[in-house]
Amino acid sequence: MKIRVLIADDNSFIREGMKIILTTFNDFEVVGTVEDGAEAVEFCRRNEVDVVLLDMRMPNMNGVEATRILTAETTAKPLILTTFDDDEFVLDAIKAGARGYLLKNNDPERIRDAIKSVHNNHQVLQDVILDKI
Amino acid sequence: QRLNRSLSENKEYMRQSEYTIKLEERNRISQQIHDDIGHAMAGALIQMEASKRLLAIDPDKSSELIGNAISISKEGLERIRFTLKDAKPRSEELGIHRLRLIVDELSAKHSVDATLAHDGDLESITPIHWKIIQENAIESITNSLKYGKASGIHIEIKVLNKFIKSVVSDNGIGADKVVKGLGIVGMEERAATVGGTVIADGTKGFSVTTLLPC
Amino acid sequence: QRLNRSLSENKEYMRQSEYTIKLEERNRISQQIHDDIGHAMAGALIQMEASKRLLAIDPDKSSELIGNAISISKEGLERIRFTLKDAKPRSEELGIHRLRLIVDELSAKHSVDATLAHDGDLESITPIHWKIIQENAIESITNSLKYGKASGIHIEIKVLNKFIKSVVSDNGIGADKVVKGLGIVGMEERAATVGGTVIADGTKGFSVTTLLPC
Ligand SMILES: Nc1ncnc2c1ncn2[C@@H]1O[C@H](COP(=O)(O)OP(=O)(O)OP(=O)(O)O)[C@@H](O)[C@H]1O
Ligand SMILES: Nc1ncnc2c1ncn2[C@@H]1O[C@H](COP(=O)(O)OP(=O)(O)OP(=O)(O)O)[C@@H](O)[C@H]1O
Ligand SMILES: [K+]
Ligand SMILES: [Mg+2]
Ligand SMILES: [Mg+2]
Ligand SMILES: [Mg+2]
Repeated sequence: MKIRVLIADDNSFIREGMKIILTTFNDFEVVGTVEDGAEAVEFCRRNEVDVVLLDMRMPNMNGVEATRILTAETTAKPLILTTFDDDEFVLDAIKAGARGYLLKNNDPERIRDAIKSVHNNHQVLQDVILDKI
Repeated sequence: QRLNRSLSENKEYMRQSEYTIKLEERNRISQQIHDDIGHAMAGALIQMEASKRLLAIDPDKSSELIGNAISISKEGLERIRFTLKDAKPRSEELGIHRLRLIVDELSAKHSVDATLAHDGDLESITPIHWKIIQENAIESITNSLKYGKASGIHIEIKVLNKFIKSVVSDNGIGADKVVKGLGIVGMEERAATVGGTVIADGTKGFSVTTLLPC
Repeated sequence: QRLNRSLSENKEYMRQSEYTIKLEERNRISQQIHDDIGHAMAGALIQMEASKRLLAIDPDKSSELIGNAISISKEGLERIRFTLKDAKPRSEELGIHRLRLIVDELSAKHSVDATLAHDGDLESITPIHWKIIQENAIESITNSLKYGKASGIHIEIKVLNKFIKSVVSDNGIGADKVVKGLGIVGMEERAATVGGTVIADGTKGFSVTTLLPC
């Protein structure tokens, strides 16, 4: 069965671009795209979602807050998408229950692998942030 | 004596504080780059990746996506240019501003009237020129306070056709004979690095003229 | 009296100079962005335009060109990240550094021994917390010099479980009864903005404790 992915990012280019990239792989079904954390939470409450790709900086509700609620209330596994790994919020998100984070400039293959390993209950942490934990 | 000491104390204090101010300014600009440009580039990048993956499967969509990446990048470049314009002081502003600070500081804290005037197109003064002009001015002022017992100091910058002329003159006791010390020799050396010269004249008050070719 | 005047004179001088330093720092960073990132983006842009043009005619070449644009952009982002890491001070560094400057300045220029100690994880102090701690410390120091005739001032920052505790204490004459003026009221107001409180105690020397929840 395909991994059901929700994409949450306030940047439409990232949202739609990511959807196309993921769709070109056979492993995923992009079940939805939303523009902020609150919509992501709402979506996961009503639908079955395996992995949520969560942007950090979004209006209404940011990635950290969404991670906290998703972790507490749903079975969806949050994976943080971020532009920079020194973003101060990345660490907060991981403390809040995120399964890992991914830089937006990763190869599509790397993104694919990361989503798959999060789905299989692995953590996805890139080197830099590890020494901060 | 006291005056000179206060000048150099302030210098020391400034040196310490400089670090903090720089950190704060750097922080502010970093934030701007981070928020504006970083995120724009990330968006463009994902559009490119998507376009590449669709190239063989759906050329029309692929073309549309690369079109998006192009617009985003153009806008990003535009924003960098804007940030820079906003951020980048023209060197003339930096240069004349520095001198004005020195003059204001002198007038406020010392019993001298200091004035500054300029004439001609300041934009043709490069940062290196400014550096020489400033350092020579500080050296001259030190002398005016130390030897001239001047109550007035005037700085004048003139941008001529082939030369920049910078004159620091005081209304002090002057000097019958000028025996150059490290101060004036230093000024000459700095001017010489860009092919310029220095003229010291102690006959009516004291004046030091720095001439730099431009 | 003299001490206080010198402190505030320096503040005024710093305010003036700040502008110049900021301009210079901005200039330096702008140049770096311009050279590094601007050129990378311009290069990527051309590759994208070329790729788009070849998309229908020569898909292989088109794919190669978009691959180039991707690598260039990635490298650009990587470089931004590097510049930012290099440029961005951790707020804790800025915070404690500022206090250290104040303490050093006091020890160097005034007839007081000033010391600074801290305990606990400084990283959990946000920039807003630091701002309050610094401003309250400066206000307290002013009082210690003005009223306490203190020869020693000690600043202590403790990060506890739920609180940040910042204490400025002196070994001066203290005060039998503290009648709050604008100084202490101001400290209380600043602390209150983040739900904190201030305790002033004049029984043994003078100490001001700022408690901020974290
Ligand atoms: N503004 C001035 N008014 C009167 N005399 C001056 C003035 N400026 C310089 N002089 C005279 O010129 C001499 C040379 O100045 P210069 O700055 O080269 O050396 P210095 O000041 O004696 O030494 P140093 O600058 O190395 O401390 C001085 O010793 C002084 O006699
Ligand atoms: N370090 C100290 N040593 C002795 N007395 C102090 C000290 N700090 C404050 N006081 C006493 O507490 C009073 C209140 O201080 P506060 O800073 O609130 O007001 P102020 O200094 O009198 O006025 P302002 O700060 O508005 O100039 C002071 O007037 C002084 O009597
Ligand atoms: K981010
Ligand atoms: Mg965002
Ligand atoms: Mg001299
Ligand atoms: Mg006071």
